[in-house]
Amino acid sequence: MPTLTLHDAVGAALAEEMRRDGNVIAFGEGIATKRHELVTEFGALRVRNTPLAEGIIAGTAVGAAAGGLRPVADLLFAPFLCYAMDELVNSAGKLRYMSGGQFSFPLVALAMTGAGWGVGAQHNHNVEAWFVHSPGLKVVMPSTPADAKGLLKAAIRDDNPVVFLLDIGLLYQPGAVPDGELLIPLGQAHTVRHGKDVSLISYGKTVHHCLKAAETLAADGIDAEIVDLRSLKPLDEAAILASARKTGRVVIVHEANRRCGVGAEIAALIAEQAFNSLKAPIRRLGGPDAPVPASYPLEQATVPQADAIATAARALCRQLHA
Amino acid sequence: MPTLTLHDAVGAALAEEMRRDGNVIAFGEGIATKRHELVTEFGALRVRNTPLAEGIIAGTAVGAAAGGLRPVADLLFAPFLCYAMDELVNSAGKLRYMSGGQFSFPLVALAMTGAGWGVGAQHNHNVEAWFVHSPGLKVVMPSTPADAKGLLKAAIRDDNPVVFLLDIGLLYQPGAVPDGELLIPLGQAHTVRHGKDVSLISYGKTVHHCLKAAETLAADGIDAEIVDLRSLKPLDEAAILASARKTGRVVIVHEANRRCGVGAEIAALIAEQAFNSLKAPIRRLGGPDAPVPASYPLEQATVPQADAIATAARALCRQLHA
Amino acid sequence: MNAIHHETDLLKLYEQLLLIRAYENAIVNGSAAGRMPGTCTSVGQEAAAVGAINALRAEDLILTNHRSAGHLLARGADPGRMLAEVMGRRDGYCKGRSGSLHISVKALGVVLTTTIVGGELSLAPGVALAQRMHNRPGIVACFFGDGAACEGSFHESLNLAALWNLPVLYICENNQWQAFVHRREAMSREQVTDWGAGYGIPVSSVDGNDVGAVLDATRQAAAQVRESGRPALLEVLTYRTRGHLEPDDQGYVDKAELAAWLARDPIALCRDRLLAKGRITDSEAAALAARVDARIAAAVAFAEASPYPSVEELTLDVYA
Amino acid sequence: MNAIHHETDLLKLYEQLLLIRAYENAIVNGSAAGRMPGTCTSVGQEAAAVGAINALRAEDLILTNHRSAGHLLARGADPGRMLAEVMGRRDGYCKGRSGSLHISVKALGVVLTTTIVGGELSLAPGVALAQRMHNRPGIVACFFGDGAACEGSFHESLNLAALWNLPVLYICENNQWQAFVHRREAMSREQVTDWGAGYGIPVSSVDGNDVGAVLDATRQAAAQVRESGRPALLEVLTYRTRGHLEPDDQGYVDKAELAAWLARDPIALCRDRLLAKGRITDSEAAALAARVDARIAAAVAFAEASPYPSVEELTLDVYA
Ligand SMILES: Cc1ncc(C[n+]2csc(CCOP(=O)(O)OP(=O)(O)O)c2C)c(N)n1
Ligand SMILES: Cc1ncc(C[n+]2csc(CCOP(=O)(O)OP(=O)(O)O)c2C)c(N)n1
Ligand SMILES: [Mg+2]
Ligand SMILES: [Mg+2]
Repeated sequence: MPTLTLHDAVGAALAEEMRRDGNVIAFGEGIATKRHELVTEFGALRVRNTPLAEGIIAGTAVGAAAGGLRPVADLLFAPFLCYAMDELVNSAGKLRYMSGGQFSFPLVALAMTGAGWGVGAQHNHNVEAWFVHSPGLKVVMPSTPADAKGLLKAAIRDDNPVVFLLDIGLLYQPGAVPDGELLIPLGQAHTVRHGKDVSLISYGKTVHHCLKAAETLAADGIDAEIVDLRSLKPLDEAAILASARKTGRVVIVHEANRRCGVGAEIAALIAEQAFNSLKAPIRRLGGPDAPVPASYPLEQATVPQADAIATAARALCRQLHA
Repeated sequence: MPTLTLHDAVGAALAEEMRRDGNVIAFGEGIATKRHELVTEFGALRVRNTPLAEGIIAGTAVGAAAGGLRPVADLLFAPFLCYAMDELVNSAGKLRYMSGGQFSFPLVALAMTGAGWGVGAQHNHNVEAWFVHSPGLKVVMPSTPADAKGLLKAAIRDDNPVVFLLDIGLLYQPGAVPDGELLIPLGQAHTVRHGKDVSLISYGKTVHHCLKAAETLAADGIDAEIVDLRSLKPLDEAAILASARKTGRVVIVHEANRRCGVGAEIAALIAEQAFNSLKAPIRRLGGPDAPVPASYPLEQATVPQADAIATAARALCRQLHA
Repeated sequence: MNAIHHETDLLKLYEQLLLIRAYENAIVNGSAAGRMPGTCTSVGQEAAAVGAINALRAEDLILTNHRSAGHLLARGADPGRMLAEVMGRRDGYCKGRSGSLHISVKALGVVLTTTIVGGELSLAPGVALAQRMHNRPGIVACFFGDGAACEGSFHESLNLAALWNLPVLYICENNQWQAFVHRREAMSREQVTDWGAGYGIPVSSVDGNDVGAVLDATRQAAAQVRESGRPALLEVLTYRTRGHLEPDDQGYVDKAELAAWLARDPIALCRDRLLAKGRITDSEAAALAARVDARIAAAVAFAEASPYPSVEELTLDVYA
Repeated sequence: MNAIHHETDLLKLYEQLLLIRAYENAIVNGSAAGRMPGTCTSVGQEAAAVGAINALRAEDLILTNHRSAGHLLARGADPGRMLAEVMGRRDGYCKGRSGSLHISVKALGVVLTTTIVGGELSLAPGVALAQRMHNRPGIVACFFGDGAACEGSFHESLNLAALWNLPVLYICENNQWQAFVHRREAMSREQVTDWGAGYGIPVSSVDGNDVGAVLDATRQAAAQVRESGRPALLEVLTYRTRGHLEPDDQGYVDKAELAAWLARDPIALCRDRLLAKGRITDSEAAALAARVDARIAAAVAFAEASPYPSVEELTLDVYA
């Protein structure tokens, strides 16, 4: 299997889908510069740099999607989505429903998110929960290059607006990506490790921290299951509940602020629908309720690391034996 | 005690605080027209209409707050906050922390939210959870005119940016408001009914639906406790946990989309910190994952009503006896 | 009043003006009686809508906003289905989900109506981009208010459309009001064309109460867009003679200003011209008004007979 | 090169130009060596910063953005504390929380620096409003790029400042680039003044590589703002001669364009003038450069010796 970075897997997905469907176009602040090979192959009309104006970039994607194109709009960093909230939330998410189903909005809004670059809270703010909370949108956040490729191709083909988040800490990490057509349906979680004692539910870079934690836990005789959500909306409730029911102990892990994060939703789902299977409190590990500082050691400290995950899981398993 | 509508209670709070402190100013799209009495008393420089541009309204509040004023910016309807996300989230919420504490942002962003007016999802979208998820902001949503007055006065005096949401369904309902200075600290929930069997945790108009449900439940011999959160951030965790531990059965009720709503946060808190006291699954009643339709009966159907609340509470109490 | 080109019959335009006024009055009365929700009426602005819409072709696409009744009716929308939508009924153009503020009728080319003021400006370039990339002939007419022109999306939209050579005809209906704020309290300049001139595109303005003038000015601006493939901006100067949203006592409105505009009521101006030219007699005018009123009465009856959607529809069409 | 007013010593400006260049080079080298994060350097734009900042008064307030080293150093910020901030260390001006992109120094009047491009434009009117309502004398200088001018906040900000008569001096540093996008790919017009002219405020532009010209133009624009209490826009035309953010191979940059601007390096232009006027000799220039380099070397040492903040600081200062 060839090895690609997540960044290159995104490029491969874009190229394949643009080749397949002439309606797929891509634009954003610098995409034609940074992915110049797409301009070479598909021309300067289908791959374009834009003015520095996220609102009109997103709005143009919305309008173009309603007109029959399949735009991929690169909005750079997640905090800049603040300038595109109206277009994504009020237009892309609502105008299909509000028009009685007259329009659809097959578009992808790409943005980078998360720690790893040390540039502070105006570039690093994990806001995926905002979009999960907003109707009419889908939200995806892959943890590997292969998933990024397969999910992006599915997102481009999806007839709904998809907010597609790239964890910047994973962007240049290489990973195996199968040759040939790779499509991963939105809404399917991936159980990356099967286990019976505790469920670690996560997405993005903290999936890798869970994997590391699982190794430590295994050494302690604790058998962790790891569910990588991949899609945050639609959320694979069945996979989440099945794992929670199986192990009875749940640690939810993500980098975003705990308060009203995606982890809150998952905990609430489990507390409502798998309550009778629970053997211990549901633990959430997430970022603090603070802007992310630029200072490298502080930035790292905002991300739940393997040690903290293992400690939390161990505590739940002790609680069982008590 | 005099009787005021929530709208007038807000006016009274504004007038009192403007009288007390010359730094308090108010501006927005039409505030000088709709609250002309404030212009008459405080002059056209302290109470101003603005251009139709939420970004610069919010940004001007942020800049003015850093400069020593205490602006109250009226942003009309919650969905329009989409145009002010950068200013509220990236500037007001982050620049204090990111500057090492050099600045503070004593401002209030007012917006109306919720069902009752039948004008559809671009005017009715309950996005309070977005701001709870965002660091550096406080979030308030009163359920009575008295709370509105006392909380708004406290919000104006607070040195932090406060997103202050007015439930449009309550805006013109009269309520008793005590004479004289009324200050309600942010971050204190109000237990509006004490009970021992089940906790109904809510805010905004659904607090009233909970009160109605409690009457029905009382007739069935079920003694409900009702916690009105009032502040969503800071969240009165102690009050939430105390009630959950006391009754062991929790129904969380709000009008916003369930997915990643404030109810998810509360459920997660309880599932983590009051797990051992729980006698039944935690139930969440909230809006559907759909834009809010204009059609009146459909709009009403998005809001958890007393019947549904009573049914949910009854089911939890049955579960106990089973 | 300017010359009406022979292929368009002023009488036809007059009937549209009357239809819009009658439609709006039905809502004014219905909402006062508590039988309908209030709306943002276009009373006083009928000529702006009728003149502009009649200058467009069937293949052109239209984006509009909360004050859209004139655009829709002039484009041929059924007032019954519009009223059903206003009342949140199943037979509304949007199944009752839109209400009055965001009525789209894709079949008539009225797309992506939004009540986020400034939202139409964000969406228009993308709609035009799709037209161009699909080699479809229609241009995109984007109606927006003087208020919308104060949003940042105005700047972003005009810059992008000019930069990418997109066929967008920006039609600003400057009715002097932005809800409860007068244009003077909101704009650093008198007219939106003062800003528009900075984008290197053709800009023009026209007396919006003269239906013929609006028709001509829009034809000219649309022709520029069609020929150049580039955007143009037309500002239509008019006045919102009723309030922002029914009911509205207009207590905040300068009486002299209102009176001056009422004296130039676009419907009266058009009728006077028809009478002066001998194109219509007083009794024909009365008969026409009666026909229009009957049509609106039937529309009200249709809408009132339409059922509310069922609660099961609450979560339909959220996702494609 | 324009006349330098007697009260300002060109030599002092020259030293500031050298200081900024040496500071930026320290970061270029430090980041290439992996000892520091990369930053958005202002190499090539030093005269724009030095000329503009030196035209301001101590009481004036400054808003700037991600490319702020020149503004800060010209205003008198300590390069050691700036570098400590870049490196995320405790002695940074923002306790290491900002990093390079949002360094504010309230004590020097450099307030609300933001790396949200366009954010500075949103915040400036409010800062000016507070100045005015508190009857404080300083004007507000808002530095922003040609990229920021494409955001809707440009329009909203200029309109509000003009409408409310706020003392904001908008200083657009048009360096021809918006990260990896050339100005030509982003702007429908050649200059930001083409847009600015629509707001009914004084607009002007100046050769940004001529420090004396920038000083004069800024003085003139600032005087207009001071006297009128109203905003003005000054566009400073310059070029970003290194990449957007270190490291950047500039493979996407037109070589001829870059060469043309490098030939007009602002520091060389200033030195040539000093030499021509006999204000400095070659050896004095060398000694000055050495002094500046030593100062920066000391600053690097200071920053490198500063500890990282402790993890307990993660949640301090979130709320007031
Ligand atoms: C973003 C946004 N802000 C505010 C409003 C509330 N609002 C609805 S219509 C309106 C006035 C719009 O003025 P203008 O664009 O001139 O259109 P007009 O109503 O005059 O036709 C306002 C403020 C809104 N719907 N959207
Ligand atoms: C809202 C927003 N969009 C995009 C970016 C990413 N970004 C940082 S600097 C920059 C270029 C800014 O161009 P300009 O305003 O001309 O300033 P310059 O960098 O040329 O000094 C971009 C796109 C950002 N920080 N904020
Ligand atoms: Mg208007
Ligand atoms: Mg630039």
